[in-house]
Amino acid sequence: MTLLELEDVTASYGPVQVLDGVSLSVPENGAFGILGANGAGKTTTLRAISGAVRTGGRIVFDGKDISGMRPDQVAALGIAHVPEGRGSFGDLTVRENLRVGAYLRKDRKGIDEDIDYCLDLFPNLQDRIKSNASALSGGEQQMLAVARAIMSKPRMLLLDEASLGLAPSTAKNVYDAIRRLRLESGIAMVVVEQNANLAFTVVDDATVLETGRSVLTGTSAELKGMDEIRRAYLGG
Amino acid sequence: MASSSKTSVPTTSAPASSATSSPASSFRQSPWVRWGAPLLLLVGLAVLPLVMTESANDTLARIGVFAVAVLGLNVVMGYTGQVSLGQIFFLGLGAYVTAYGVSQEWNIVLVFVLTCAIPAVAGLLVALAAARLGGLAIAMVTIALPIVGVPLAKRLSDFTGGSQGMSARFVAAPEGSGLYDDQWQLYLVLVIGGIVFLLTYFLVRGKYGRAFAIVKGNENVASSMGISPYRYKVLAFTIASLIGGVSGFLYMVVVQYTSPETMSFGHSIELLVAMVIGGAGSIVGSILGGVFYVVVPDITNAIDPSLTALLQGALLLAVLFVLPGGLVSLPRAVMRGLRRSSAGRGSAAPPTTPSSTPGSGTAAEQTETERHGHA
Amino acid sequence: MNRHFGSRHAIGIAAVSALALTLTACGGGGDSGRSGDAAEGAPSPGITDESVTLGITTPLSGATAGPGTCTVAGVTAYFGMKNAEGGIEFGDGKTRTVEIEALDDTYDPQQAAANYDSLKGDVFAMTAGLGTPTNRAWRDAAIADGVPQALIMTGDPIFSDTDESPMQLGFVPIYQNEGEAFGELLAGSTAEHKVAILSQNDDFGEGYVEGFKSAIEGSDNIEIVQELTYEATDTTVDAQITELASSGADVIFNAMSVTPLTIAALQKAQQLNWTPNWFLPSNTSSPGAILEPGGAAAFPGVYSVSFAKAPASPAFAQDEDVVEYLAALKEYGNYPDPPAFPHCQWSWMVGATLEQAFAEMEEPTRESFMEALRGIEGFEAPLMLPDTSVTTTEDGQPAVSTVVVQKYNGKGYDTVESFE
Amino acid sequence: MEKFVQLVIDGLSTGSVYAALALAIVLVHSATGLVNFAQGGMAVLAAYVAWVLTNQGVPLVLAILASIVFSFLLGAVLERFLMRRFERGDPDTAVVVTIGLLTLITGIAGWLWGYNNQQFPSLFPLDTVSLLGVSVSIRSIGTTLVIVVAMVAMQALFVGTKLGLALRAVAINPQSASYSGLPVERLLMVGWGLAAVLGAIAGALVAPQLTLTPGMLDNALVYALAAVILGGLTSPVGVVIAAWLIGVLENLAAVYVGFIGFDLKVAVPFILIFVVLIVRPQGLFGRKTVVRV
Repeated sequence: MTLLELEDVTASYGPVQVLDGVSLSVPENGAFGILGANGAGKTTTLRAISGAVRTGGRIVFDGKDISGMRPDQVAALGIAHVPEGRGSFGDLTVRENLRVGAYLRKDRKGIDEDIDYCLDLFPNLQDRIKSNASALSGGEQQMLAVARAIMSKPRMLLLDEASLGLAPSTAKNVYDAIRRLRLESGIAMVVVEQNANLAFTVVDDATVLETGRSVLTGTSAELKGMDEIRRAYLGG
Repeated sequence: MASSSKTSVPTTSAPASSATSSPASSFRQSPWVRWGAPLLLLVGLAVLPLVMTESANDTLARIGVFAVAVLGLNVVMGYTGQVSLGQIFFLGLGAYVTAYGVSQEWNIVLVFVLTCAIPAVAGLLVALAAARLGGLAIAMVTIALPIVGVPLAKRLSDFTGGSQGMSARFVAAPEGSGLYDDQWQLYLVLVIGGIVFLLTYFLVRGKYGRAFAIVKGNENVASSMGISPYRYKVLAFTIASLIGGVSGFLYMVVVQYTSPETMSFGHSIELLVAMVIGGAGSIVGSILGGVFYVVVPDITNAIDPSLTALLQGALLLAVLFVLPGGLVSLPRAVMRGLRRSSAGRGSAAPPTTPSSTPGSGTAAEQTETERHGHA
Repeated sequence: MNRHFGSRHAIGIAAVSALALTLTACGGGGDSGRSGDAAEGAPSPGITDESVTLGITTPLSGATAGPGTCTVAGVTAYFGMKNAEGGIEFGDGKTRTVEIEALDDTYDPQQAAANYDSLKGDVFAMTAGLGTPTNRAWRDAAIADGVPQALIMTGDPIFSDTDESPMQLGFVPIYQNEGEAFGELLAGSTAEHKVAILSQNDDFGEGYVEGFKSAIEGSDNIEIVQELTYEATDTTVDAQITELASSGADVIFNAMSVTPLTIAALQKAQQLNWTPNWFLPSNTSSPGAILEPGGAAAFPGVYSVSFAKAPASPAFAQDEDVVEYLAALKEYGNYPDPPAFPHCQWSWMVGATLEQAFAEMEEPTRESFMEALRGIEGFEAPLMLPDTSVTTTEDGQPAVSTVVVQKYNGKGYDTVESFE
Repeated sequence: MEKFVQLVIDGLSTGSVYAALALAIVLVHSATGLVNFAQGGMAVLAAYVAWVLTNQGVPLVLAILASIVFSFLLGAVLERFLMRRFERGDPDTAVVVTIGLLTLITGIAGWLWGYNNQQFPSLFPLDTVSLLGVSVSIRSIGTTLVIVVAMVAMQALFVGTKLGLALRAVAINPQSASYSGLPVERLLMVGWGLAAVLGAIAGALVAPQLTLTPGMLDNALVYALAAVILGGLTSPVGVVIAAWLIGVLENLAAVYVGFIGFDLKVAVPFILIFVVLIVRPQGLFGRKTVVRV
């Protein structure tokens, strides 16, 4: 059962065309990777799904056409976006950040339980629960961003460059937690990564974007086996 | 300003590589145009004072005064990103130094040098302390300059003439020049102001300008590149103060009178408005800002003197609403409008999410610049 | 980062459009002849056989817009009324209507000078504008251009000095006169007095204090116990009043020109149970706008100096001058409410005084006008109080230099001869 | 000693005037990340609305309530139709827009109601009570109490409620907030509306003392801004305390520090700001923000 489907999606900033017909589909409980160089349109694809850029083409989530919706409306349908650069609320504490993540929910008890779950998933945040987000390290901010997204109890997570600017060991920690989250919750994911090695630890299928269009799509195993992928994205 | 970089980068990044340049830019590269256009401008400016009416000369001279003041503000704010609400103080200081020097019958060249030096030193001292702060804090320290400057000027009445102010008529046209006073004054403004603009143009294009831009963009990045944000903030503030002092000299050339009212807080705010309306971080924008500062009160007075505040506010909002990048972005906005209307092609698919990007065009481009908490 | 210099032609376009803007903005001024090329005896600019145009630059917006608006309203109302009656008869036998061109200078000297520059080619004379720095800014230029700067609203003495200011004449009493008048009254008192001074930190306040001090010099019964200042931009003078109250003074000489601060000062003193005799200048002593809200009846005596009838005072409610004036203000002055500032009255008197000068002016020239303006003696302008008059023949004095001291009676003012 | 206490009390009362305006500035800053120079102008407009209603015979309290409703709508409308265009652009431009708004509003007030000083009826009587041996007017006490209530309410809103949290989140990072499902545009309108409401209360409180004119709050604006910076931009309690501090220290410096005097006392808050910011860049009570690359 397909949860998210993009059909020939286009987008542009002013006169500059950024997406030139991207198509992909993610099944329920699936995880899909988007690989590609800087400026290939990876981030814009996620922004297109969230409704943060104007788009052409069709975006269908759970059988419903969501193109044209505002980001908050998209979020209300159950898509949580972890933006590039983490998007933390610097002047809010860690706990407040998590509460903002749960803005759409009304079940107080469930919220408290999920905060506990997040702190279990990211034990580093436990000690910093009263700190301002801006006082966290880069890795902790990334964990907070993922945790904030979880707090909305989404059906799908959009994860943008979660390893960017992190030390390799920290990045691995983050991805370990994401994998655990996927196993335990079954949330579907679209993962944008430059570091394909990390992405492949989580995703089942992936596509490679070049200048705004998909040039290659396949399963993780297929892609990992390809020479050009290995050279360009796997550092070997 | 994020929008502007996208469209104009190609023209600036490779001015030398004429091989790839478009016909339009090769037209600009032709030596006739390269040298002819500025020369024509120069000749135009040299002739203009002789043919215009007295009141037009006078208005142009006042535009020159405030264009220089706005230019100074641009150095510290438009180019270096430090909010200064005190620029008018340096204009006032320069005007007082000039008035005092003239009243003591000092040599006018010495007076001019002092008019540059004293505000620059004052600016340096303020900056040494204030540049440690950032963001709104530096704005508040600079706000204090006009606020404290006005009562200070009254208290130092031995030098300033107190609240009655000082007159200095020292710029009568020289005997035998055959010029009227207004023509001579305008020439002085054009020459001195022109030199200041030229020097600033080279400054902001050169390595200092690049450093200013990096400091403006991100101080942490600047530090990591070995550029001391503190040093460059102090430098920018000092230069801005010096230019402010020069504008004060020109103020005395044109207005020939100064009083504490000259440096009141309201005028400092008006300079800031003029800078943004003209176009922040732009040499041409500084001139347009000067035009706005001087011409708008005249226009609103001509429409209805009892409604000047209402009309000025409405005009300001209207200009920024249409041109958030300031008047200097008008040609670009027009070009964009033309391109959009002529090319109704479907490259950009029909906008299907109008609500997520309010305000159409510019806002759409600016979605890239996210606001972060004040650092 | 050099993006703004990308296109050279942009600079050119901008410069040209800037010039175009400028020229259109100035185009209205027409061919303003350069100063000094008028031939002898030929009519000056701004006057024809049918009409004469007067210029005003005054604050019409910003902090001083209240009194500034009044300086235009009064004189506009006066000549509006006269024009409706057919115009004014000039000394050269012609009857002319009088047009007013007023511009807003927001109390900015630079803008005032600019306004003068744009008006000087079109107007016969400048008049009635409010403010010391704003009038000083173009005083020299007016002298050089030979443009009269007549009957302006500033108590700065320089405008009444014929040598220094040949083309100028102030209208209202110089500040020193007003301070002096009260000082003389106090010096004549039989009792001992301790005086506290609170003055505005500018030439207005200084002038008042100077005049007051010169009048009490040598009087044994007067002692100044404390002297403080405030800024016109202050939001409160509570601290000053508190400090002065502790000085134990029984008289406060309060040279204040800001309406809300004057009210607040009166209220604060009452809260502190300090009820001295109070002196207020002519421009902040309106019974309706200041003394009543300030609760001035609580003080043993509130004194002011004046030369104009206060329209809000019940004593003058039926006065012919006042009735005519208020009606004209409403009809021709665009000022529907009774004004809170005396400047409206003064500006009305400026109109009447100008009419006197016009009647004596034998040639339609600025020189002839200045001569006529300086020849008025003992003219009792409408709205003037008994014992005051317009006299322009005395060098060093403005058109109105006589004031009477008045005491608040709970509703309006009574003229007083001695301090009790 | 009595004089000293009286000066302190006077300073608190003056500080409350600055605090009223400063709170509104903090509210709009917390909710939109913008310093709104037009805040005072909007408050004056609200006061005029109340004044016009009282002249029509409407009881004062009802007139003020009506002006509060008017202000909420005004704030929301201004955000929706004017400020929204600038909210994601250059912050300097947005600030200049608020300056233009201030000029426009002042001009409109002058056009509609002239520049005469108008008497605005006071909610509290002008009678005085004796406190610690010095006299304090009931009006001052009332004003101060209302400010304190407003301050506590605001603090509670920001720290204790979901709406307050959402407003702050939107101000800090609107993009991220919308990804979390926050209706950013509606929240910005609400933020402006609430700030205008606070401004309306401030206007009604200080109008009796300053007398109603189009530029009534222009001079207070600079002090309010100083209090906002000194208090730390994000803390309602901080800015109120800062405003009081400014009012009191100004008075004391003018009276007890000879060379400052009443003419240069305006320098005191700025020297204070400077010293405080060197030591604590986040202001007296602001939360610490550490920036990492």
